[in-house]
Amino acid sequence: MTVHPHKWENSGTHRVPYWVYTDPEIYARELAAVFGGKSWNFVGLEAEIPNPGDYKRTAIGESSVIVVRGKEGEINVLKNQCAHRGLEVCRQDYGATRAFQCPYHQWTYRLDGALSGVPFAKGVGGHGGMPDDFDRKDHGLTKLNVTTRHGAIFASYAQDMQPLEDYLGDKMLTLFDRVFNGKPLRIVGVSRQRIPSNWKLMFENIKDPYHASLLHVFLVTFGLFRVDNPSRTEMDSTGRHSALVSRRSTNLDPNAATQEMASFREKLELKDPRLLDIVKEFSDPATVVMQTIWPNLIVQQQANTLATRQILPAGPDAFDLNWTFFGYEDDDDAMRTRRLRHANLMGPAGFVSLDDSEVMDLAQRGIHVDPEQQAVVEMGGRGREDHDHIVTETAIRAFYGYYREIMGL
Amino acid sequence: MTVHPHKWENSGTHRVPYWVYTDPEIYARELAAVFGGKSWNFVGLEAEIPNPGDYKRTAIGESSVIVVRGKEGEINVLKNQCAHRGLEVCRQDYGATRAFQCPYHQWTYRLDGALSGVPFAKGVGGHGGMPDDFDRKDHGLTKLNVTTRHGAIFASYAQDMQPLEDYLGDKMLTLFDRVFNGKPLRIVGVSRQRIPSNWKLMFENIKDPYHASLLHVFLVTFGLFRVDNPSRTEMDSTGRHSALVSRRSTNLDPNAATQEMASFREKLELKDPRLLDIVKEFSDPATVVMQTIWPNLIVQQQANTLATRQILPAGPDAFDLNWTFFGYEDDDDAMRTRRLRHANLMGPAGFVSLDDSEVMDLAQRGIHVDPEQQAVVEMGGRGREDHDHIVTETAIRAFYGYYREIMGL
Amino acid sequence: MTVHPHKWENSGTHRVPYWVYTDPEIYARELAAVFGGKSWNFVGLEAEIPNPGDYKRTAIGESSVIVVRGKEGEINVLKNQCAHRGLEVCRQDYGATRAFQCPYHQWTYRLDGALSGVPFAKGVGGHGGMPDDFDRKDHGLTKLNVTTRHGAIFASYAQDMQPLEDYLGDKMLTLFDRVFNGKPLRIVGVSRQRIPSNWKLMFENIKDPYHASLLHVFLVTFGLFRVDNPSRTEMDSTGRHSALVSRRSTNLDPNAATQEMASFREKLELKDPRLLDIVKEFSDPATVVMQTIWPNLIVQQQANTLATRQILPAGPDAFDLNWTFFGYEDDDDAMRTRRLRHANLMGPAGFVSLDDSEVMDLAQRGIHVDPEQQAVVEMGGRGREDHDHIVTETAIRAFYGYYREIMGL
Amino acid sequence: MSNDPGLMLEVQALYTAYADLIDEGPISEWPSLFVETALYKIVTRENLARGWDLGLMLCESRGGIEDRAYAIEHLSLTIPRRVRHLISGFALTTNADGSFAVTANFAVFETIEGRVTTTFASGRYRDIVVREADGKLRFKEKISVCDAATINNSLVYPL
Amino acid sequence: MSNDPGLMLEVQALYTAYADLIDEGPISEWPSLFVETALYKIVTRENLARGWDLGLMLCESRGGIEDRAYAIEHLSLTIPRRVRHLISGFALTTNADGSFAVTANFAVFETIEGRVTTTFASGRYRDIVVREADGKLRFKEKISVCDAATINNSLVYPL
Amino acid sequence: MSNDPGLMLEVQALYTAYADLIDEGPISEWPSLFVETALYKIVTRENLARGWDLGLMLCESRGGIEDRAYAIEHLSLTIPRRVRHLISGFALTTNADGSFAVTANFAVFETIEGRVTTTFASGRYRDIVVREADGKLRFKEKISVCDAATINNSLVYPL
Ligand code: FES
Ligand code: FES
Ligand code: FES
Ligand SMILES: [Fe+3]
Ligand SMILES: [Fe+3]
Ligand SMILES: [Fe+3]
Repeated sequence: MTVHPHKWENSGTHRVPYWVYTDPEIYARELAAVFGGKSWNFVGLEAEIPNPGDYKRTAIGESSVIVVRGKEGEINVLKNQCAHRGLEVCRQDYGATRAFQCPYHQWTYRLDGALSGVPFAKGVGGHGGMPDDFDRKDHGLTKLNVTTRHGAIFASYAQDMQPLEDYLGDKMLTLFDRVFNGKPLRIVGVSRQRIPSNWKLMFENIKDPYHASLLHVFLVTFGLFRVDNPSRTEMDSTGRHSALVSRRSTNLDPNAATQEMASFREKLELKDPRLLDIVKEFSDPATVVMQTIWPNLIVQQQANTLATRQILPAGPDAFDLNWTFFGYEDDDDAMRTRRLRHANLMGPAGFVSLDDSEVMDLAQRGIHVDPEQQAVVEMGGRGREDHDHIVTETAIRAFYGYYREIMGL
Repeated sequence: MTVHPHKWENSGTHRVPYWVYTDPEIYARELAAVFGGKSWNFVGLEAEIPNPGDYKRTAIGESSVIVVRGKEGEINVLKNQCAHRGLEVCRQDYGATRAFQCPYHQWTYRLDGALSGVPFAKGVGGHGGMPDDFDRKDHGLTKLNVTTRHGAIFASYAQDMQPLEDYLGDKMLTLFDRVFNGKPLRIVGVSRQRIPSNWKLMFENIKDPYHASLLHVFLVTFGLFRVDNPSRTEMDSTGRHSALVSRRSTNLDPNAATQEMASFREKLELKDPRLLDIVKEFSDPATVVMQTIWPNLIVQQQANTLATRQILPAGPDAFDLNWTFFGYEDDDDAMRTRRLRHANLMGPAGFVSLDDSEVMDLAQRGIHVDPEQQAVVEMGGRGREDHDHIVTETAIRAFYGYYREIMGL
Repeated sequence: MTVHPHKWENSGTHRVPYWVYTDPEIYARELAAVFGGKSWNFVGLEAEIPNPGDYKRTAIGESSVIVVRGKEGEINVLKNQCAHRGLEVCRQDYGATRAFQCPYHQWTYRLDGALSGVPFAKGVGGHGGMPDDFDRKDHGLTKLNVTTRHGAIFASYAQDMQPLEDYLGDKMLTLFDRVFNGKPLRIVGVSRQRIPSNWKLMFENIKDPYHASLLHVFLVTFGLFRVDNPSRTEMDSTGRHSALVSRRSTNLDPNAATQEMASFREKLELKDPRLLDIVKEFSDPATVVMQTIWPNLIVQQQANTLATRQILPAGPDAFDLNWTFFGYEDDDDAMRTRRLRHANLMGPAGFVSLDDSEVMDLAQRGIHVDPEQQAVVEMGGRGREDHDHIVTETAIRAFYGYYREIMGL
Repeated sequence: MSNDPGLMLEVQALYTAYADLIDEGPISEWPSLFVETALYKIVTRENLARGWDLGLMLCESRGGIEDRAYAIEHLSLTIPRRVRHLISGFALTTNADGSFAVTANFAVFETIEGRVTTTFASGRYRDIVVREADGKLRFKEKISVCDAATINNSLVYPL
Repeated sequence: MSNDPGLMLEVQALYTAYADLIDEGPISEWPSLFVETALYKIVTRENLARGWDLGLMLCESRGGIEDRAYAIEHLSLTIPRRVRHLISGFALTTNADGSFAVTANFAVFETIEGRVTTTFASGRYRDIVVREADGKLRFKEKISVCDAATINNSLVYPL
Repeated sequence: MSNDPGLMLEVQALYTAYADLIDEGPISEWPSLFVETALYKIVTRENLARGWDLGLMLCESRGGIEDRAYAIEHLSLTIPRRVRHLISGFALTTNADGSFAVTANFAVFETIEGRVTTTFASGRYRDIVVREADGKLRFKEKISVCDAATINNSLVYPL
């Protein structure tokens, strides 16, 4: 409905115009510039496809792709579009196969996407067939640029990508390696949500650590997270990635920060405390690390629940959030059970994340009330620098700094 | 899909091009010019929110607003969009509260929309907080221009509105005051319909009194309404408002007008006649008054059922119709019961209005058959003057006279 | 989302850009140029409406039309849009009537669309009524150009259409007359599917005979169709129509063509063989004839199941497929039963056509993966000539030759 | 809570008849499932919660129910459609006066001619069933509580 | 109308088996619920109303039902999906020949892999159930009447 | 397969109570339908099929179920909504230990305040029911298997 294209008036990012969450033109440009551009898109974990031929179907932006382990154990990411007449050659969310065969005319592709079979290519009884100059080499499934690190898989439409390590930068790499430390991973399970809000609101939700101490009664009540916990908010040099690092404190004055919190209940106790029986598993003192990696990944470590959250945009007003909960191969039974229990905090029914999906629903609706207004993103000032606390929206400002650059806004 | 913008060819309004009901561009302009413009939008009845803190959620155009009674009993209409990052701060259709608190970061607004609380505004332990020059006064919920008359509440995005009385004009004001006569109102109940047609077709349905004598077998059969009843069709000076006033006749020749009516059944009698035991409650002889008030209100008095019908557009192809049935505080028990019985005539299952919602469905579908055609609105001539009868579409022509002006069509 | 309009780069039709299946602008032009243009749209069979007053509701493009047999037995096709204020005057899929009466104000139309009644046209008691110069002759239901052949009904918005016979051309006419041979038809039943793909993919599916030998395990397994059956692929001179003609062979080397077929099962036998007890009913040796007629018809003869498939587009991403199964009045009981049994092959649950509706779903989704790519339509070369075999996509290439012309692409 | 299978079966048969006479017809026989003085009412949860008496349909006698059935069949202009009731979760308790308080959940699907099937409404029955002199069970009171406040266009048939 | 709770329970168990073998599988055992000479047919209300015999599926024997089950599992190309049957409103009458005429309402939900759950169809069963020599109840005739004339793409599984 | 109508009625009453305490409330009494050591779990068919243990909800005791009920009522920020359960197709078998293995199909509809009713989920119950000392039937194990892998935003209430 935009009669003339939108323009971002102010120079800063402490005010964000709401039309970036609603304008279909903006969204179309995002698909090309953000997800289709020079970015490493998270597509899954190696542990999901341990053996040659194992594959999963996922998407980058809105485009379906196949992530498959090749004969030599290497990982290929292929556009899920038959080179003949365009069918999704893969119609399952996951599986194992020797090759991908399109059902329509049985063009067959190797695990690296190379076209290996074209029925009747030479015709039948001298009739028909493909032209003599038809070369199967020109008709494989489009192969994306792929990189992995310690079990996490990333892909890009751009072939000239910088190494993932440089893409993340030192600070972010260190935190990434904290969870993806090279130990073999074990999948605990997946959950998937269709959230009725713009995909950027998911990032803002994580890049805004201070909401947790106000919105998440559960978190605060049980001291899993408090604004007065020692913590910091960090970004990479471009501002596109960020991390919240926080440490659970032993005995804090309950009245300190929580007094500002409407619904705090000091006395609450769990009837089944096993839900929160937490053990320290990382060498550093941090008890919560939430990292966001441009353009579609959140890495979560909260209590003993570890998960990747992959963002799949679905129009300006919705996105799919795919959670993959994981642990390590060497988890003992107690830890395996613990991770399952702590998973209650997260996902579509999470004691914590449920608040967030509801809030994102309200946000998208509220934004539509008047898309010509703008968000006020000024907690912790108007700058984009790191902070040694979390009473700040600096990571959101940093995110939009990079976003404006990429989008030419 | 319109390659070039639509233009209203003829100069009159006795032909209405169907693209005004289907073109998304036209619809977008309506949201701004009609509902967002210099109009008094009906948002509810005071009786819905009798006490300070009582609120309801509704919408103007497609934009959610809160209608709330303030501490001093005054009525405020607030945009339902948090001044921080845009959430709908009110997520319930109705309720009572001391303040509106946004769930995300608990920014808290007084009942007049003023921002009263911003957690961590001064930071926590010297960390973070809002900039020093952040002034809560600049960040309240947007307050709309509000006016009321005898219990009906109207709001406008425009601050420089003429008084409601002038907006209605003498003729319309008199009829408005007939039902809204200053006596305290009592809510009987609400019903809500999502009708799959353009919002203007709802107005046309009421502004076209003569359809009633043909479409509504029930009405006619029981003599509640007949084209040969003494009646008149009136507009205000701008043509944007209108009213149908009709008087039920005692003994009319059943063959007069009804002979033209396909499905008339003279003999029909109700098995439970209480449905139509009607008592005269207004001083004038009128038995039916249907008033339409630009841009979103219908005031209905039919038998002893009184109701406001609020129109909430939802895209070019649909609108929500919110009915609020009411009576007076001083209704005796018999009258209270009677209003409940007569309500059977109206709403989504109304013996009468059911025909209308079905017809509007058929209209929108039929219009889509060829949006380049136009309606022929020539019953009662091609002019826009008042008529002392109802065999006319003059009120529709008058409506589109004002509509073209406002829309620049 | 198309920033600049799409352009078909290459000159041929052996590459088809995927945006022709997804771009809303292209689709809007198709409604006007293809279905609304100089084409004979199939709208039904005379046997559906045997008697005067019998009618059916269907659509051309997306526009609802009424197909009705008039008083003299002639057939009229009328736009389903009231001349007054646009309602669908016909709200049933089929029925019998003396006239069409719009429910809103009871304007009444004769079976030929002429406006015969306008209630209160002369007003009531001297009040109101239509203007003196209002002439009912100017306000009928729009009548389309109609032609029939041997029981099949076609309509066009264009009045200056060539005769159907010339429109089809000799080759196609001969094949059309093979099934529509002048014998009175008998309706066996209808089935309707909403298929989530672009309408053109339905034509491609039929115009591409060779997929059948690969996709349809059922067909091949029971020898109903094989790529090595003697067959031919033919088009009319414009390329817009086409036909596949194939003959079932008695004993073929099972290893010949089927070896290329992944899922061939030689041994398979039906537990209830009546499903495929086929009798020869046409004089020529052909056992399968699938004919596509621009812009919306497929005529199917497979085993003893005869059907028309009417294509009704519903946005770029979907279409309705209406199947009308029929036989001949003089079918004996055995043949009537046989046609019912063979109908198991077709329709939404067809042992054969089920594969096709699934494949079309996958195609539309796959195409959306990257609409800037293009289909490779080179089986049987790059030309558009007839072939005396079916190992070819020549009919698709021919189709797009005519399509580009009509669409100015 | 009754655990008399025979009684429960009989009660469920009443609800089956209720649904069938609406879904399959004839709607003209639907009133025969109610006692002479029956109350039939469709309310939305919203009105219930707000303490407002309004019903979307309100019949205060079998006669009133017959009027409604007649109007549906003969007086109202409607686009042809069919509804389909699914009912489960019956709970039955016996009142002091020997009548039965019955609750159950319902989902109603709507199929308008030429369109696809959609979920039309979900809700809850809060009824009173009595055994009449002829030994038959009938509704003395039937309150259909609709979960949604908003009806998808027209409410043609009873819920 | 039967009011033998034991019989009704047994009949309902047959329908539960019918739904479970389609929804949970194995579909290959689904035919075992039909008698040798069973008729299985899915029709739309439209064809029924217009007096047209066409079925979306038509099986004239258990063998034909087995052919259908085999095709679903082994021959058809389908996008993986799961259906879910909800069935309520059973009515049972005994025919002169001792067979049982059974009707019930159904709603079927479809979940295609990678997509959300949708309402696929609603409709009515019009069946004949018999007790065979082995004491088991089986379908002699099962007619699934689909309310909608239009199917949402493919009808892979029986209704 | 049990064909004891009384027992089946009793079991169905347990499921009716389960649905009613979620749909109509009070949710705080919902845990009373489980034994002290009950297991309650909501899983998606996808995780089940892939051999992954993750639950969308996992409670390993009545206490854990009470924690969930309390959080729903007092701790979670949710947009007000109501769910509605339809349950059919009960199958009951008796295990060696005297407990009952019960399966059934469910469909859940959701109505969010101010919005229309939608189909939220379909799926299957795979439960173990036991009779406790007080003579009451309770869930020893309740596994709700959700057909869809994707949840429409938030899973606020148990399935
Ligand atoms: S479309 Fe894939 S093989 Fe033809
Ligand atoms: S969005 Fe409302 S307080 Fe932050
Ligand atoms: S719109 Fe058809 S008669 Fe008025
Ligand atoms: Fe959060
Ligand atoms: Fe009306
Ligand atoms: Fe095919």
